[in-house]
Amino acid sequence: MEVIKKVLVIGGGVAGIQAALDIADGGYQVILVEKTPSVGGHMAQYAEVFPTLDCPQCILTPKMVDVGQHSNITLLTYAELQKVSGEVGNFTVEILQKARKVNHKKCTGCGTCWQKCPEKVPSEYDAGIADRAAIYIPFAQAVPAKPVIDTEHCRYIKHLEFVEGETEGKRPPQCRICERLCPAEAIDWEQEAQTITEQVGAIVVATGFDLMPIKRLPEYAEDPDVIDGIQFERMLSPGGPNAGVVRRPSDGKIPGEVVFVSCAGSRDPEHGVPHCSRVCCMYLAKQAMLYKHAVHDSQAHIFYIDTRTTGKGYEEFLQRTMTEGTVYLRGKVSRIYRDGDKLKVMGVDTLSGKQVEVSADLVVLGMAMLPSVGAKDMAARLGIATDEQGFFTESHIKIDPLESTRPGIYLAGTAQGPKDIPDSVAQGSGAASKVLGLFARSEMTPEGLTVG
Amino acid sequence: MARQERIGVFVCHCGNNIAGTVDIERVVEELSHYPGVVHVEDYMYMCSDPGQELMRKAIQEKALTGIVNANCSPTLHQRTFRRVAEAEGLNPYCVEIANIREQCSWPHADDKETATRKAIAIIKATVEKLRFNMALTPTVTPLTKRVLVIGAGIAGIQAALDIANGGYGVVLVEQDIGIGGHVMQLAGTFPSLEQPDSLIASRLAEVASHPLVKLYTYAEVEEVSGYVGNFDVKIRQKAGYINRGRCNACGMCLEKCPVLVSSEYDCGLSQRKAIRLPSPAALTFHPVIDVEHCLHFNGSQCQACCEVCPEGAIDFSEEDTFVEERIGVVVAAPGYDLLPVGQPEAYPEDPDIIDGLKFERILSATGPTNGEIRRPSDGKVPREVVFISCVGSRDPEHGVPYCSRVCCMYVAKQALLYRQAVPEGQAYIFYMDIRSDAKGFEEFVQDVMDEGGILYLRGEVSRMFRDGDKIKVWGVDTLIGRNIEISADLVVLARAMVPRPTTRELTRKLNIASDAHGFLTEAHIKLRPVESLTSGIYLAGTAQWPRDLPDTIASAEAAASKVLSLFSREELLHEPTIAWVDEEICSGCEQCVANCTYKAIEVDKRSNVARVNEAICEGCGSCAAICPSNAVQLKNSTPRQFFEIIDVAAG
Amino acid sequence: MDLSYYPGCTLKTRALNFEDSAIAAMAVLGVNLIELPRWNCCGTVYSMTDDDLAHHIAPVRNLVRIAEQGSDRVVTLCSFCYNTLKRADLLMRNSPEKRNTINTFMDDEIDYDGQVEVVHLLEVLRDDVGWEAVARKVKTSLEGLKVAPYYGCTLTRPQEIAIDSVESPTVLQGLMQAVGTTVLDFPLATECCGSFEIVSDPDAVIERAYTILGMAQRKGADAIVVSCPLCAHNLGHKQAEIAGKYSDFTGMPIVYFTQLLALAVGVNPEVCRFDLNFGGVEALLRDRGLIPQRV
Amino acid sequence: MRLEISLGRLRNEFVAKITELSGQDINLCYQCGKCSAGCPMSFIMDLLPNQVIRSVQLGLAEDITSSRTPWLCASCLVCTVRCPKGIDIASVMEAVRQIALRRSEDFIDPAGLERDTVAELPPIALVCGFRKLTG
Repeated sequence: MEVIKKVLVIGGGVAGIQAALDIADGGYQVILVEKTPSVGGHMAQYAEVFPTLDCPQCILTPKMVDVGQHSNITLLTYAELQKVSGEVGNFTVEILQKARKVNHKKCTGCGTCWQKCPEKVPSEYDAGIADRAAIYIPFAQAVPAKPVIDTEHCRYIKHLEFVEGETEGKRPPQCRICERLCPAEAIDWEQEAQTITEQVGAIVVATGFDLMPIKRLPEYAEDPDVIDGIQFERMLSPGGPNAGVVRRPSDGKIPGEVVFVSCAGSRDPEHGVPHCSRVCCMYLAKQAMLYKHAVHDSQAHIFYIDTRTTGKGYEEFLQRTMTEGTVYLRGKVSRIYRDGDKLKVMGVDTLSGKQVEVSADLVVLGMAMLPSVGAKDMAARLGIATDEQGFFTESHIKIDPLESTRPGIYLAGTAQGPKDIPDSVAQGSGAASKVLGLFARSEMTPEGLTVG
Repeated sequence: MARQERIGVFVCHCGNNIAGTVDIERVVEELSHYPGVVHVEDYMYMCSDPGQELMRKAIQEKALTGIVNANCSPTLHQRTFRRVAEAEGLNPYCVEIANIREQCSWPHADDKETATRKAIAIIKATVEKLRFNMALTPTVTPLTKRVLVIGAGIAGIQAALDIANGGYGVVLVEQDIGIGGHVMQLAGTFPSLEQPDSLIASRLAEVASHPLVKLYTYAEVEEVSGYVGNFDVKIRQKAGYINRGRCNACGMCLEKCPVLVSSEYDCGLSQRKAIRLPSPAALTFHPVIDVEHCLHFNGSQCQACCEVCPEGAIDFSEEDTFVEERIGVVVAAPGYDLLPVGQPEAYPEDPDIIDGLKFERILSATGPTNGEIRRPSDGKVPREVVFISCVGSRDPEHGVPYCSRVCCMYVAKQALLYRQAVPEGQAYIFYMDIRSDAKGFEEFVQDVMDEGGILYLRGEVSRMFRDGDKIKVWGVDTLIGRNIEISADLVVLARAMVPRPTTRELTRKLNIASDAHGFLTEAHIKLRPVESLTSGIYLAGTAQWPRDLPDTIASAEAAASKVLSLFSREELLHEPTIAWVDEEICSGCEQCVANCTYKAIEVDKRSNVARVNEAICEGCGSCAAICPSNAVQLKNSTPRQFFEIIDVAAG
Repeated sequence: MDLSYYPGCTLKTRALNFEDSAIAAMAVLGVNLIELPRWNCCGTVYSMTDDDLAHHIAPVRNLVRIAEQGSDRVVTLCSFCYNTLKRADLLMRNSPEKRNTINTFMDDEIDYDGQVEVVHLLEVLRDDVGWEAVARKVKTSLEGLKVAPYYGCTLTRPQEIAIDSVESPTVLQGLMQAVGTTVLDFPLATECCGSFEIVSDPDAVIERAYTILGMAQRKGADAIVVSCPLCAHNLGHKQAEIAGKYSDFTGMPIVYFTQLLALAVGVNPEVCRFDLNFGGVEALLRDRGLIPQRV
Repeated sequence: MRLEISLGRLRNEFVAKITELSGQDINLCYQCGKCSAGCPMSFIMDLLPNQVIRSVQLGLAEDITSSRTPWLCASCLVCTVRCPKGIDIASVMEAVRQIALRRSEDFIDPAGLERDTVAELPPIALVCGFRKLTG
């Protein structure tokens, strides 16, 4: 049987992008499927990346542009894998292209629509600390830089779907502002979702991660000033909603004292997850450093149990963070609650044997990394195994870290387990190598593959 | 030189990154009157699709002959914009980037006026440079689709297999007599507790018998010349003093050899002969004679092996031989060593104070004690074993500043295996931070902690010394705030992982960089983790940074992917912005030759002028800088262009 | 609805205001709290050592009393009683071996194996009566009264016996909103008051009380609503001393949830015995016109 | 004084007794300190709760028996409900108290309490206190 030399890459974060580029550069056709309207993934949200403090947009945007322009890559954003059948060398995949309600052939990406749309929705890209319009591109450097209409929030769609007596509330107005203002007449209310069927020889799964929601840790108050790491990245980001000025969500005040809590949900089999999320130690150190650079005369405190800085240059980075005055307190935080203008953080320093209480203006929780929402469903669709949390299981944890439990399906990035950017990139490339190797062999025999 | 007379200038806002600081309107206004500039346009994100569309339109409509893109650093979008130009029929080397972000709006964020004036100056200067740009075409060089992999540890083996299974030839060179590297010495993996040598046995066998892999053991890379696509490698096949064609691997010589030497494989816990084979678990290769210890080579007349060899294969007159191979790219995977004994000095030398690898041999079923835990000094089963993490690691004063990444895990594993072998024993683990950060690791460590008889102590050990039968260990428990003393039967030091001493020499041969510790340096720590800065040389495994088995394998697979991608092309394109020699002026003084890092320039003996090898030249410009007569110039970065730039910038 | 009611020691002495108001209020809501004809001390604290069964006899005996009279449910007012009885019940349900030993030890008593459900009055109000029904019965809305709900430890810990969310219980909030009060977000609602340490280390308890009272004062509370006589004591009894030590503390009324419920559903204030409360409850209620001015 | 740690110390009777009485696996503790972070009484403790657990791990019987911490524990169970490893720390404290009480070492002397103080206290306080702090 002939091996179909075309690959499906699921997930347009940095791991998926890297896998797609390597395979495409290897001369094979790639279909890259991303469920949000743009590639980039979580990496595009970060302010600066450890330990070099590079601007992630600067290093990622060229790769994003590459996948958008590469002649061997078919980029399907706002699309999701629905069904897989067949076997290694010859999978049939069904991909649902969600309705964008915007004709991307006509759209010029001029931006009029999303600037004028009156409906405001919490921005996924800004992790909810800022709004976007109902017609939107997720962020300025999005690829493609053409919008989609969020049908769940668009006023006109809601108007159309309103059923008197059944839908709650009043019928929304016939807005259609985007349609009226679009100079390219690209708004297409008739556009429907469609299923695309493709034949591929191999699949790379790089569906990434999500953070554990803060509300899973009720001892840490539900408070606008208790935020997660990604939200703080957006605050620190020069491209973020406050243009890099750190302001706390509740009242816009510049926080003079920030507490960072490691292992929020991680290493906690009783209330969270038993695993270590691997990246929090580093990104919290980085955030503390950036925060101190951004706000003069400020104080950062980091609660931790063990600092885990094993990557290249990481230990040195950690030591620098400490030297620059961030106070490390060895212990977990038991409770956080609001007391007037401040958040009381009740912690401990197990090294001095003292209970510690910090009055903070802002608290950043290093929430546990979980597989992206829907990972288990994805695994079921792909017919591959996951662990209890939903991280995809490799065929052998030591010696086959990139192969899933099903031949022809490979893993990359944080979908397999928490990891940082270099490890994700290396895995993206590594998975590509598996695919390139497979495609270099021309024929499948009943016994397996023969070298062609 | 042709002069670019219809120049287009495109100014990017980069959201607020530039527009927030630089007065774009004023920039556009200033440039629109500038000589030679026929089109000026600004846009929110020039790199976006609509931004590129603006360029396309202008190239066609205004028949532009050159373009200046004023935006971020050229490392980001030069390629993007050049590709746009090329697609519209404009030579890509007639596109220049004026960096008004990193070099202007960012550093001058609090001074709009300065930033705006500087941006204008930068763009005008770039226009001046562009005027004298030549239209260039990349050089095409052939590509040899064959790979040299250095090091046959698990990283090298995995890379070799991935590439060979991709259908390309591999030359795999290993300095030791057997393959498999340090993995072969280990007693068990974490967290899965499998026997590592059997785990990778099939890969060893596959690589040894793969039709596309040419394996050289007991060999070293002597010399590498050439450039990506076409390297010539000289391999030294070290003399084993045994004729490989004749030897039938019967092993009689090994029995008869009278010399005992401490075994490298068993970390000195057992002895081997002066004529030796690789590790028992490794695939059987031919024995070699270790000249350092062989009596024959040390003034004696011993002929024991010769006398017994039924095939007459012993050949004391054998000499090192050299093999030349032509390959296209290199994967460097020379691996690691442990920090040598004596560093840091505070711990005494004692047979019962051993390093982690030695303890692996003690634990190993294939080890000298067949997996029975016995301490080296007197063969006693140790009842109390102290493990010390971070020996030399995280210690910039006495060892190395970095974390060796794997020690926390292998120490936990060793303590567990020890307890399984000696159920009544007690293990102590001194640590500073438990770094169990990969998949399944935290869970593993927590299980180990929960195992009775393993006590974690948060603190370092300050001293240890022998006291009769015991080794006294003086440490601290920072959690309880008390000094601790333990009387141990055996102490295991998790010494820092360091690059092999030979790695530095290798970096010189390959012309790649290494960091202060000697680890191989990647092109970009985040996004190009398996490439070196030298084209065509890739990195894998622990020579680049301490890592465990899966990360090592993943990095090897990633390196293989880079190779396979590259090999999908039929030939290589080479940047044309390289050095060029004006033969009329060149006097053949050879200063440029001495100054070239890439060995890309030489003086033609007959004509006595310098010649640039276009395939090797990386366009760094050091030849141009040193040339006393300006005979060597960098294409599109000529002195004239720089003078024009300085004129504008200073004016 | 009739419910077997287990009072415990303090309800019969210091916390008459708790008991009387509860019985009266529940009667208005159609629930008759019928005191067990025979009961003994619950043991007050649940014994946590694995080998100690003797101390479980007291609570189990009470459970036997309830089973004896054919009830399958018992309601407590005191949080400590709830905690001890509920955990003893759980032990008897979940540890067959211990159940055996205890049952054998109590020769002539009937065997107990979890026949009785132990509930706290707050659960009855929430699950059997419901907030809407409570609200419908309100005669005097307590509108304008700002209260800080305070659960203490034993209603929500340990997890197995918690009557509500361990970290963010809302049952007091539900009740207090039903009777019209404004319920403040009170972060220290489940912080410990110092408990029995009042016996050995009253100074430490004063510190605990100040932390909790001070927070309530800063939050603008008119009163702290409690469900435990020990909390009521620890938070209330030493307020003068606290005010002497910390000048920013000016006093904080401590009131049982049943008292405010009773007041709202029209029980005669006399029955509520506000005179037994600490922290100036009478003055507060008088000031708000919720109870008559003293003649 | 340097604290000598040995197999014998780690496996002493005291540790075994604590484990037996509390029913808790002390080895599970990885010293995150969350128990101490939330403890309402730690401000008067000589050893923090995590240090008590640590001392059990190290077999430091004397340190624990001479510490006031177990007696200052109010059994509020905040430590127990928040422990990431599910250790019931309050039960460990109870076990320490029990060991002393069973040796007839009471923490308070009811006879020595002032009459006025006793009179002030509600029955619940007295019974609780006596149950926890006396044998």
